[in-house]
Amino acid sequence: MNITVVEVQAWLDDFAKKIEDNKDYLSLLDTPIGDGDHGNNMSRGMTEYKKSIEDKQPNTISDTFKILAMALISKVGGASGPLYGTAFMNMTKATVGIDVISSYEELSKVIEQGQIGISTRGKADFGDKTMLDVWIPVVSSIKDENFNDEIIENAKNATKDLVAKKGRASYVGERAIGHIDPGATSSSYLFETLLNYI
Amino acid sequence: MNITVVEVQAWLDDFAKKIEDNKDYLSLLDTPIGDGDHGNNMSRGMTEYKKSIEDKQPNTISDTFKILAMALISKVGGASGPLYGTAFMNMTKATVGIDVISSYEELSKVIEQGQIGISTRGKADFGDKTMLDVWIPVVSSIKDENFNDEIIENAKNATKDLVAKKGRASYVGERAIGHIDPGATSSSYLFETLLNYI
Amino acid sequence: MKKIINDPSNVVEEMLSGIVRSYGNLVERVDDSRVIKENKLFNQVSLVSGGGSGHEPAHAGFVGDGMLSAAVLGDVFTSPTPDQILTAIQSTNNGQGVLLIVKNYTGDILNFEMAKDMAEMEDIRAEILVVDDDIAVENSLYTAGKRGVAGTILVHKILGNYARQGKNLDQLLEIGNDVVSSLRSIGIALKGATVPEVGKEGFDLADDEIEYGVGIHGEPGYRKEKLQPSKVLASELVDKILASYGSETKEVGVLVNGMGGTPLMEQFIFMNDVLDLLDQKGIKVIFTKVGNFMTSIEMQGLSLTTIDLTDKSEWLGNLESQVTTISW
Amino acid sequence: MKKIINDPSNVVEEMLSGIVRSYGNLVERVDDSRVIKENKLFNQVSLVSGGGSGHEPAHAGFVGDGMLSAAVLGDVFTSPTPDQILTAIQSTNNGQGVLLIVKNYTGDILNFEMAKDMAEMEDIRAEILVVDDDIAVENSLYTAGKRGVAGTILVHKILGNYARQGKNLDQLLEIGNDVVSSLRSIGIALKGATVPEVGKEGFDLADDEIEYGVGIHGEPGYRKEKLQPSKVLASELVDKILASYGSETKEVGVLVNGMGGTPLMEQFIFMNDVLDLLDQKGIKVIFTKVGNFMTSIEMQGLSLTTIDLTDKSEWLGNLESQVTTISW
Ligand SMILES: Nc1ncnc2c1ncn2[C@@H]1O[C@H](COP(=O)(O)OP(=O)(O)O)[C@@H](O)[C@H]1O
Ligand SMILES: Nc1ncnc2c1ncn2[C@@H]1O[C@H](COP(=O)(O)OP(=O)(O)O)[C@@H](O)[C@H]1O
Ligand SMILES: [Mg+2]
Ligand SMILES: [Mg+2]
Ligand SMILES: [Mg+2]
Ligand SMILES: [Mg+2]
Repeated sequence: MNITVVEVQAWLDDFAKKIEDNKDYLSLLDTPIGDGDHGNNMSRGMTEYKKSIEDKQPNTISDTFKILAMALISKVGGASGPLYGTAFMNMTKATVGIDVISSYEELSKVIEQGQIGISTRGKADFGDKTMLDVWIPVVSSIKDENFNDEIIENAKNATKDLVAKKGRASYVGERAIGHIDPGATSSSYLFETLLNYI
Repeated sequence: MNITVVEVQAWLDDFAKKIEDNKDYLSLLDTPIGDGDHGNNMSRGMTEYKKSIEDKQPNTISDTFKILAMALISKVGGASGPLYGTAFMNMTKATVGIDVISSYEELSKVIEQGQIGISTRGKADFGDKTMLDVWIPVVSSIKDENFNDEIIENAKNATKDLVAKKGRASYVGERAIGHIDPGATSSSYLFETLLNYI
Repeated sequence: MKKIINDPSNVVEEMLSGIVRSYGNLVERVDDSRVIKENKLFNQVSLVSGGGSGHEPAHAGFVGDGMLSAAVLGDVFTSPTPDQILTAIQSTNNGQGVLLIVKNYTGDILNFEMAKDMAEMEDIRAEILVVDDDIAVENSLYTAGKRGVAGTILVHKILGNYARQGKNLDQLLEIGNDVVSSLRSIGIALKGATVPEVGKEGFDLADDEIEYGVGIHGEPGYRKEKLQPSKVLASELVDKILASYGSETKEVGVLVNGMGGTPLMEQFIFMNDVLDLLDQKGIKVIFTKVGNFMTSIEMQGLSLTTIDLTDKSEWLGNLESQVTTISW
Repeated sequence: MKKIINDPSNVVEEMLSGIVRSYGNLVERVDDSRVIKENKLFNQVSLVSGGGSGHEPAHAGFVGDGMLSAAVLGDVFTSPTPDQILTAIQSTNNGQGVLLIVKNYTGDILNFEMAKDMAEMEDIRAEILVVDDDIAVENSLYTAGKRGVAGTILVHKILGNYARQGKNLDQLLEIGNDVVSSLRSIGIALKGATVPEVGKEGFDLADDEIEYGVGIHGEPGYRKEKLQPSKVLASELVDKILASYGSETKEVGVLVNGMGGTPLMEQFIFMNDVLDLLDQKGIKVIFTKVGNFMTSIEMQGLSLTTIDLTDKSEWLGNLESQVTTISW
């Protein structure tokens, strides 16, 4: 593993592209159990990220994460904005002074700080049918060095059979069952694209 | 001709019945060139007349007309209310002290007063596609002693090919052509039912 | 028909009751009537307006200190009757006469004229001010004249303050006519309104169609067209209105009035476009107001009203004066 | 989608511009922001509210002396972002701290919390008051809690007057929580709203169907049913609200709030029925208000809000106090 600022920016570019390509699908997922804007929300954030990266040309991992955090915080507005924003703000702090992430252990510490940010801000637990249902297993699997596509995919799909206890989806009660969580899906894109750089 | 208060009340009962029976039709006529309420308006007025006649049991022609005038004025609200109301108010005055109308000449004077009331209040002329297009020929025909169904029917039908210059129908311009005027139609009922008592 | 009502033939009665029970601190019902009047009457010429119901908050929402003394409510889209108007006159007159502010519709004119005649028989002087601000249908020999629409509210406001300041009936009538002649309005409809007793929409528009110049009872306008961006609609209306003034208009007041079913968001976007256009033409806008004032039940659409305020700083003061009403 | 707009992605920007240009005598935009603030700031704790757009006149219509110091406008039905909220905090704070009045939606809560954290880093004290008056979705361990709806306006009004009277931030927060716990709201929808960028209605109802308990963004309610007369709807809502209070409620204030597409006529008819029901139950109604305050774009429907005013004559005074805002 040799994740430098170059890989991080390539990863986040892939993520931005994935979000853009799946914008309508994410909003569609958000329609039956939310307000149908998750794709638009994430897209607004990632578009800003791309613009800001272009402008500021950061050359550290930490500064790159900071730009992403600020873009998400200042452009999304939905629940996902402050949650992803806090995650990347924490990851900004966790990577200060780090030029290269070269082990699963190092990577897991960084991603775990992100997950802790989401947990703290959103006060949700595993199984509440949120993006955390992807972040938590991902952190474990990186720790265990068995981080792969299947883990991500399964974690995302597992949200399908759940009732939501947090966020807008909690208002639809039982009717949430049968629908994959949009935030879990966007998080699955984040980690799928990360896999390319490990 | 021997029109006493008995005949007048029988006439107005017939008129009330005719309005009730044709309420929807009158409103329908008022739909393309007006606001679709002429049947309801007239029906409200005549229902009040029936109630009021029951209550007050007037025993002169003049008092009967007065009750009708008041009913129309106080219950209709549309353009037709004050117009018919003024007509019958004038006819109230024209019949003070008269127990029986026994000639075309006497009858024409009474109806003409009604027509003058409408003309004065509404400031319309013959050919403006209003109820006056029936009242004016009716007055002439009574004067000429050739008052009959055909005259009434023709007068009403003649409104069909006109553009309206007064009332709500004037807003639709050329589009009024092809539609019989609702007020002319209700007036035709008034005079058709009168024919039975001559 | 999907409405939150009980008996369609009883909507005016129940609404009236709802109004006076909700705002009993400001207005009251004259017993056994369709008249809503101020709780406190002031020592001034009384201002009475009214018309068919379905235009709420007009006119009951504008009863109060500095605007109307009373409003008379007819059935939905039907003029009130002369006896009710007379009640409004009698219950508000305190010797200085009553000004009747009437929108130019045959039914309203005739019923108010009749009430005026009846008042005269009781030695109460009443005068009628006819408001005909809607330029969609041009005044001509061939119609009942221009219709009266949202500009009426500005008449209430300006004359209301003058009446409060002590102007007499003749003065109010004269100023009123001057105000009316400085008003211009046009409406746009996206979707018709349903009169409860009728049960279906008063007119139909296709899903992508709008109509320019529709009246507040759904009277037909002057053109149907595919829906356009707000800027284009604003431009059509502004151009038509400015053309009708002639060229000397330097300062105007602008009222954007929602028809009942159009949200404030759209009204503000439209106003923004109107202000851009007036700016470009060098016309100064010195008074603005946005909201549902003269509605057409739940019609979707709005109307634009301007008032020429060039050299009329006194009118501006009246427009800006404080009033105590439900809805100004 | 039939709306008077230009670019669907620019509606908030243009609306905001329309608001400040129309009411520049009362409010102004903080440069390069989505913040509308009072022209004059007073020497008091600042009150800031906000949320997604599409609820107009909330919240910008309630900015002014005696209510809010500023409103922050998010995209349609989307919370404003922390940086914008921070701007509102910075531009209104005058050393006595800022109270953030937030409707209970996860997005709003998280963004306002983040802004509060950011303000603290700049040594500005900000506190969050969460309004969760909508009892349609019961609070429980299994949801994000009750939603915040039209009762928020009454919170603005009561706290606005207290802030003007000089209460400090802690006092306002404490009273605020007390006010919130005395509020109850439920909505009814007849027809969904269309978010401009989405282009179709947020939810579907059959032609003869209504839904009880719908939220102000079209969140699902607790029951769909055939449309009923106003009396029946009123009875359902009043019963549910009173049951949730327990038994000691003697005096209440009542707010009937239109959702944007429902005309005032229906709102007053519904209020009339509500007042009948409360009368029958011996509950005194000492404050009433009817109109479009917290809308859901052009949704058809309304909400009923009550506030328990038993032994709260001070709150009543605050509700009745004069304010200088666009829309109260
Ligand atoms: N309390 C929470 N903790 C973690 N994730 C949450 C929480 N609330 C919501 N989410 C996530 O946010 C997603 C919704 O984001 P989005 O649609 O952008 O925001 P909004 O719900 O404000 O419209 C949900 O699918 C869920 O994964
Ligand atoms: N100025 C007028 N003079 C005579 N009759 C008129 C005039 N204006 C309207 N009418 C008559 O009134 C009728 C419409 O009455 P109605 O529908 O009850 O009133 P409204 O037009 O107020 O709804 C028209 O069909 C016409 O015959
Ligand atoms: Mg969402
Ligand atoms: Mg008619
Ligand atoms: Mg009519
Ligand atoms: Mg959202």
